[in-house]
Amino acid sequence: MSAQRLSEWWPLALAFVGFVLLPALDLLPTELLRLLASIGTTAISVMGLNLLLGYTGQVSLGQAAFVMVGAYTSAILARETGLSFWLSMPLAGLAAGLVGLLFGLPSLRVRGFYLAMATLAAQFIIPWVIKAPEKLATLVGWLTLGLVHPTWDSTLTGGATGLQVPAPVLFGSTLDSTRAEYLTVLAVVVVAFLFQRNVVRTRTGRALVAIRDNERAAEVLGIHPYTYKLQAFFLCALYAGIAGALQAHFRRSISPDAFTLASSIEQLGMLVVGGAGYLAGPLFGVSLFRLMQDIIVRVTPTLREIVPRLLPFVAQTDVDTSFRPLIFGLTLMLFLIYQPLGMAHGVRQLAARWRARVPSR
Amino acid sequence: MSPSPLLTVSNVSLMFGGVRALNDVSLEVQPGEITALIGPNGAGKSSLLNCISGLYRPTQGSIQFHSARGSQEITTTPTHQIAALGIARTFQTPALYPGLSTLDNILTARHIHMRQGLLSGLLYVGPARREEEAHRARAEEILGFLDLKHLANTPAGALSYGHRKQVDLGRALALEPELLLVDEPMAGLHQEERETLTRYLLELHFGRKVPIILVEHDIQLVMEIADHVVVLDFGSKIADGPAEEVQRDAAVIAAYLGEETH
Amino acid sequence: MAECVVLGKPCFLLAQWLMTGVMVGSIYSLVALGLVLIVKASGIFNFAHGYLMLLGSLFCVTIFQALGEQNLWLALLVTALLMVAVGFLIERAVMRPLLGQPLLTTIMMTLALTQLMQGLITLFWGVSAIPLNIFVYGPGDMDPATGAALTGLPLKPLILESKSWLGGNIIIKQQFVLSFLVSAGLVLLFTLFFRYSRTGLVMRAVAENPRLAQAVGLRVYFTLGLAWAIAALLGAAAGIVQSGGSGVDGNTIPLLALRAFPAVLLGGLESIPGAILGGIIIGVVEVMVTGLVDSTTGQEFAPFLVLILVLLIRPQGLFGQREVERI
Amino acid sequence: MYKRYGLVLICLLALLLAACGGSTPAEPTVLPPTEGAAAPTVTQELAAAATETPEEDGATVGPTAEATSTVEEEAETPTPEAEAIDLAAFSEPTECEVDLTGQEITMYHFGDLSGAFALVTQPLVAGLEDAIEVLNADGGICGATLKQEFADTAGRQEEAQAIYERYAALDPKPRLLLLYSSADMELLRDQTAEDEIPVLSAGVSIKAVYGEDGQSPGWAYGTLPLYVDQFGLFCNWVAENWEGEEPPKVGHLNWEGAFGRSTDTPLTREYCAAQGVEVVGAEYFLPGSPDVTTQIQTLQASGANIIYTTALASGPAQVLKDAIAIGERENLMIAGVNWALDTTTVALAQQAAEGLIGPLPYLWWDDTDSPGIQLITEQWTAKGRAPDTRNVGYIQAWAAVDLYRELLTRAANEAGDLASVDGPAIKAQLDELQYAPMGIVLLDYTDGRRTPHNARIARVTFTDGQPRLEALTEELETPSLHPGGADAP
Repeated sequence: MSAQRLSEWWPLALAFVGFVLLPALDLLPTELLRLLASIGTTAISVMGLNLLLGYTGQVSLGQAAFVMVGAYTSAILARETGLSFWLSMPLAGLAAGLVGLLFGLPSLRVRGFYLAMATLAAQFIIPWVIKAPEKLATLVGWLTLGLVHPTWDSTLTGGATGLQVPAPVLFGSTLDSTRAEYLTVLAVVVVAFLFQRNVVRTRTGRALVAIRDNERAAEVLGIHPYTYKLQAFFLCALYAGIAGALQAHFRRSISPDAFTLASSIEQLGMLVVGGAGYLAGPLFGVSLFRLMQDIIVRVTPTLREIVPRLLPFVAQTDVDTSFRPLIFGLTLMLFLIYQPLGMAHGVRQLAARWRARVPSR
Repeated sequence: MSPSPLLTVSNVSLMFGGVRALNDVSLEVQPGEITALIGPNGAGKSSLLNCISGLYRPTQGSIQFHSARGSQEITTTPTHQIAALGIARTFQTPALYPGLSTLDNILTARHIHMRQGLLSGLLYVGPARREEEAHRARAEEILGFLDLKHLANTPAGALSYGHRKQVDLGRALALEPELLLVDEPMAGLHQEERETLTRYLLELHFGRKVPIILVEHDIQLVMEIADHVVVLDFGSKIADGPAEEVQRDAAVIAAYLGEETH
Repeated sequence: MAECVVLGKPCFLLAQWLMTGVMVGSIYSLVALGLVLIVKASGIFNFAHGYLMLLGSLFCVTIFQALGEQNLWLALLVTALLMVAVGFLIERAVMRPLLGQPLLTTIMMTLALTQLMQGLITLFWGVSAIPLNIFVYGPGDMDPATGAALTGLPLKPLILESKSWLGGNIIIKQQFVLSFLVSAGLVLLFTLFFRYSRTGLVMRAVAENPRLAQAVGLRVYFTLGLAWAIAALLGAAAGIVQSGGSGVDGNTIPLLALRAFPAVLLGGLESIPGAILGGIIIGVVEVMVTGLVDSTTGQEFAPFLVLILVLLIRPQGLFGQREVERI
Repeated sequence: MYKRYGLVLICLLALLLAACGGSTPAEPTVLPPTEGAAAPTVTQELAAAATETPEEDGATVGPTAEATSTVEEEAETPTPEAEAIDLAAFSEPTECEVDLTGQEITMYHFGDLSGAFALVTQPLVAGLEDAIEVLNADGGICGATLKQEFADTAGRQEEAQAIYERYAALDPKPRLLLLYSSADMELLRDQTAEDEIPVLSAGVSIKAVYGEDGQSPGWAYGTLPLYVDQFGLFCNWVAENWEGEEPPKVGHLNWEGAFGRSTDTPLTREYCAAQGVEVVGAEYFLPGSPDVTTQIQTLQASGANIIYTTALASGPAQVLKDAIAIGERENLMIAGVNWALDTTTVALAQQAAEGLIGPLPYLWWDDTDSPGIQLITEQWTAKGRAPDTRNVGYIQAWAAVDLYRELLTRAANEAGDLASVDGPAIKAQLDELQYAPMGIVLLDYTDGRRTPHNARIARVTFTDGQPRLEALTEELETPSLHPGGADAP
C-alpha cells in the first residue's frame, strides 16, 4: 500500500480505534472528549471547504455563514416541527447546500478572488436574513411584484438573540452527555470522511480536480466546469450545514453573532495548514490549531507572568489576547512560505522518504 | 474529394481586439484521413484548432461537424459539449493534472462515457462501483496501447515531458473521439520520443481509422504521414490539397518553406 | 408652501441622503483606492488593508500625543515615513517569498498578515480606544485644563441653504469634506503617476509578469516594495480620516475596510477612477437604503447585493477591461 | 535565499513596532485622576510594578495592607456623608465563623477581552487583579487565598463554548462563574443550569438573565439592572423632568447585535408610552460604520427629540460627534445605557460627550464620599494603573471580589467548611442575597428578581476641563420590564 493510501486511511483506523475503545471512554477525561468532539465538528466543515478549495480550487470566505444556515435550519425544524435530530441534520445539510449553490452561481462568470467576494457577501447577507426574516419577506414581495407575500418574522429565527435548541434524542434517551456527543460526532466524521473519499476518487472528484488544475483542458474533455463548480459549492455548504446542525444541537443555543468572518478565515487557515487537496488535510489542520489553542490557554497563566517582565510595555491582560492571533498568523505564514502544500503533504513526503530507505537496508 | 466530409469549416474569421488571427478560412476534413495544418508561427493554426474545439468563438463563419449521429453546427457550442460530440484534442504543452496519477488522468477523459453522479459517487456502491471499475479497465487498456502501464500510479507531475505528451494523447483517446485534434505533438521532444509518438499516431490512423487534424512544424513528418495539408499564413489559407501538391505550391514555398529553409 | 415629497420622504432628506451617501462613499473610495493600487501594482488583493489603516492611525495618534498634540503635520509626516518602512518590510518579509505562487497562496498570506498585525498591535498598544483630535468640538475651543487653543478642525457642519426650494437645509460633516478632498487629490495624483511616471509604467509591467520584468532588468523587488509602501500610506490616510471622526478603535477600523470591498469590485478591481466611483456608489446605495428602508438592510445587505449583482451581470466592473483569454 | 530572511524581517517589523508604539500607550490627556493624584507615567508604573512584584509573594506587609485596613474601618463605621447613599446600609461584610487558612479559592471568569468589549473588560481584569491582591493581603476569604483564572473569547461564541467546557469539566466544578457579555450568557445559560454552576453576568439582556421566554431565570444573576429596566427608569425620569416644548419622543440608535437589540422591546415601548414617553423608532449601526447621521436624521424625521443608544465606546462617541457634526446637538437629548456612560466614550468623544445622560446603576469615581470608591481610587493610584482603566470595569471588579468574598463567607459559615460549598450552595446564598459590595451597587435578589433594581440618572459634565459623571437624582427604583416582570404592561 502506497504512502498516499496510507495517509488517507489512517483517520479511518483512528476512528475504528475510537469506537473500539468505547467501553474505555469513561476512563478518558471529559475535557479530552470535548476537545475531540469540537475538533470533529470543525473538521466536518473544513472537509467541505477542502472539496471546494482543495479539490476544485475555488475560494470561499463564507463557510461560517453556511454553518449558520445548517445550525438554524436544524434548530428551527426541531423547534417548530419536533423533527428528530437524525432527520433534521441531513435536511440542514441540504438547506445549507442549496444556499451554497445560490452563492456559487457567480462562479459561472468569475474566478479567484472575485468569487471570494461573492462568498464574502454570503457572510454578510445570511446573518442579515436570519436576524430579520421579515425583511427578506418584504424583498420577496417586491421582487414578485406583490404576488407572493411570505409572512416570515423573527420569532422563527429568534432575531438578534438566537434560539435554544433541544438536544438530540436516540431511542428515547437524550444525548446530552459529552460521551454521547463525542460518539455522535465521531460517527458523522467517519461518514463525512468516507463520502469525501468516495467523491474524490470517482467521476465527480476527477472532474473537480481537472477544473482546479486546468479549466480549459477540463472543458476539452467534456467536463462542464460550471456544473461541477456548483456541485462543489453544494457539497462544501452541505458539509458546513451538517457541522452546523451538530453544533446547534450539542451546544443547545445558537445566536446570529456566533458565525463570524473570523471563523470562516480560521477554517481556511486550518485547511491550508493541514493540506488542501489531501483527504487527511482537514483533520490535520483542525487538530493542530485546536491543540495549539488549547496549549496557549494552558500556558497563558505562565505567559501572563513572564511576558510583561520581558516586554515591559505589554499589559498582562493583552498577553493571551495578542498571542492567539499572533501565533495563528505566524503559523499560517510559515506554512505558506516553507510548506505551502500543508501538513498532509509533509507527512506524505516523510513516508516516501521512509520507504525509499527500506530497500537500502 | 469525398462527398461527405467529417468537419466543414466555412469562412471562419477570428478577431482579438484589433488583430485578425483568422481571415475567412474554409476547409474540410475527410473521415479516416490525417489533415495537417501548417504555416509559420502566428499563422493561426492553433487559433483554428481552438475554434474547432470551442475554446475560441469565431467572430464570423461557421463550423459543422458531421458525426455518425448526424450533422451539427458547432460554431457556438460550449466546449464541453463539443467534446461530448466526439472531438478530442491534445495540447502543445500537455495540460495534464499533475496531482492525479497517470491512470486517473486517463480516467478523467472517460467522464462523458460515465453516468454516475454526485450522489452515487458519495455512496460508491453497486452500479457506481461497477461502472468505475469497468472504466478503470478501459483506461488501463489505453495505457497498455501506449506502453505506459508501468507508470499507471505515478503522479502525472512526476512524468518526463515525453511521457506527458503520450499521456495527453492517451487522454484524448480515452474520449473515444470521432475526430482527434493534435496540436504540435513533436514540439520539445527528442528524436527518439518523436519516433515513438509518430508510431502511435500512425497506429491510430491505420489501426483505428481515427481521423486526425494535426498541427505540426515538422514539415518532413507532415509530408510523410498527412493525407491532406492545409497551409495558413497570417490567418489566411494559402494552400489546400494532398501533401505532394502542396509541397510544390509556389505560394507555400514563398511564404513558408522558403522561410523555413533559409 | 406645498411640501416637496417623493417616495413618502421630504425632498430635502432625500437630497441630504444623496449628499451623505456621496460623502460616506468618499471614505470607502479612499479605502478602495489603497486596495486597488496594490492589485494594480502586484496583482494581490490585500485583506490586511484594514490593519494597515489601523496601524497608520495608531502611529499618527501616538506621535501626535508624543508631540503634545500641537503639531499634526509633523505627526503625519513621521507616520508617512513609518508606513513606507512598513510597506517595504511587508513586501520583503512575507510577500517576496511567494512571488510566482498561485493567487490563493497570496490571498491566504494577506489573511495571515491580518492575524499577525492584529496580534502585534494588541501586544504593543493593547486594545484601548484612543481619540485622535483632528476634529474638535467647537471653533476656537480652548482646552480648559491648559488654556491652550485646541488644534484641529472645528466640528461644525457645512450647511447648504436649500430651505426655500427643498424644504430643508442640507448638512455635511466636515470629516467627509476632508475625506472627499483627500480622495480627489490622491486620485488625481495616482492617475498622473500611473500614466506619466516611469515608476508607474514599471509597476504595470511588474504586475503583468514579475518574472519577465525581472528578466528585462526592471527593479522588480523595489517596485513591489514601493507598491506596498504606497498602499500602506493610503491605508494610513484612510485610517486617519476615519479615526478623526470617531477615534482610533482597533475593533471598528478593520471592519470598515471589509465594507469597502464591494466598492473595489464594482469599480473594476484595477481602475483608479473605478475605485472612486465604486466607493461613492456603494456609499449612496448604503445611505439611501438606510434612509428609505432601514439601517441594517442598508449596511449589511445593500452593498453586498450590489456586489452580487455586479458579479452576475458585469463581473469586470464598471471600468474593468474584459480580458481576452489567450491560450 | 530570501526565505532565510523572512523570519528575521518579521522580527524586525516587530521591533520597529515596539520602538514606535511600545513607549506611549495612551497618554493621560483625557481623564487625569480627580484628586490631584499625578498621572503616572509609564516608567513610574513599571518601576512601581517592578518593586511591588516580589513583595506580593511575601507576607501581608506593605502599603497594600495598610490601605485595606483603613477601608475595613471605614466600611464598618460609615462616615456621615456616606449615609446619604442608602447602599452603605447593605455593605456590612459578614464575619467569618470558619477558618479556611491554607485553602485556595479560584474565581473563574471569561469573556471578550480583545473584541468590541475589550475597552470595558480589560480594566475589569486589571481591577480584579488589584482587588484580589488587596483582599489576600487582608487575610483572604476567612483565611483562604483567592486567585483568578480567566480566558479571552475575542468575542467569539465558539471560544466561549470551548472555555466554558474546559471550566465546567474541572473537578471540583467552579462554584460561581463571572461572565461579561449577554451573548455569552445567552449561549451558556442552559448548560450552566445543567452543570449547576451559578453565574454572575454583567451582560443583562432579557434572554441572558431570564431566558428565551423572559420568565425562566435558571442559574443566571445579573450584576446590573436589565437593559430594559434601565430604559424604563430613563423613561420615568424623562416623564418627570422633561422641559421641552414638544412632548418627549425617543429614538433608539443601537449597535447591531444581541447587545444593541436588547433594549427596544414591545414591553418597553408600551411602558414608556404609558409614562408619556413615546418611542418613535429604532435604528441600528454596525461597529465600523463611518456615519450615523442618516440614522439620526431618520429618527428626527419621525419626531425623535431624544436619542437613546445601546452601544459602547466608539458607538456612543460616534452618535455624539455626528449629532454635533450635523448641528443638531442642541435639539437632541442624547442618552444611553450604562455602558455608554463610561469613560471610554468620554475618552473618544472628549468635549462632545458633554451632556450625555443615562442610568448609572453603581457609584462612580466621582462619588468621592463613598469609602468603597475612596479605596478603589487609592488602590488605582497606588497600582499606577493606566488612565484608560479608570472606568466602570475597574469599579465592577472590586465589587465582584467583595461579592465573592461575601458569598463564600456566608456559604462556608453555613456549611462549616469549604469543601461542601458547591454551586447549589452558592445559589442558595444568592437567592436570599441583599448586599451592596463595597457599597457600590445593591444586589438584591430576595424578591425573585435576578438583577439589581436601582440606579441614578447621571450626566457627563465638564468642570475645569475634567469630565465627570454628575448624578441628577438619588437612587431610584427601576421598573421590572421583562415578560412577567412586575411592571410589564
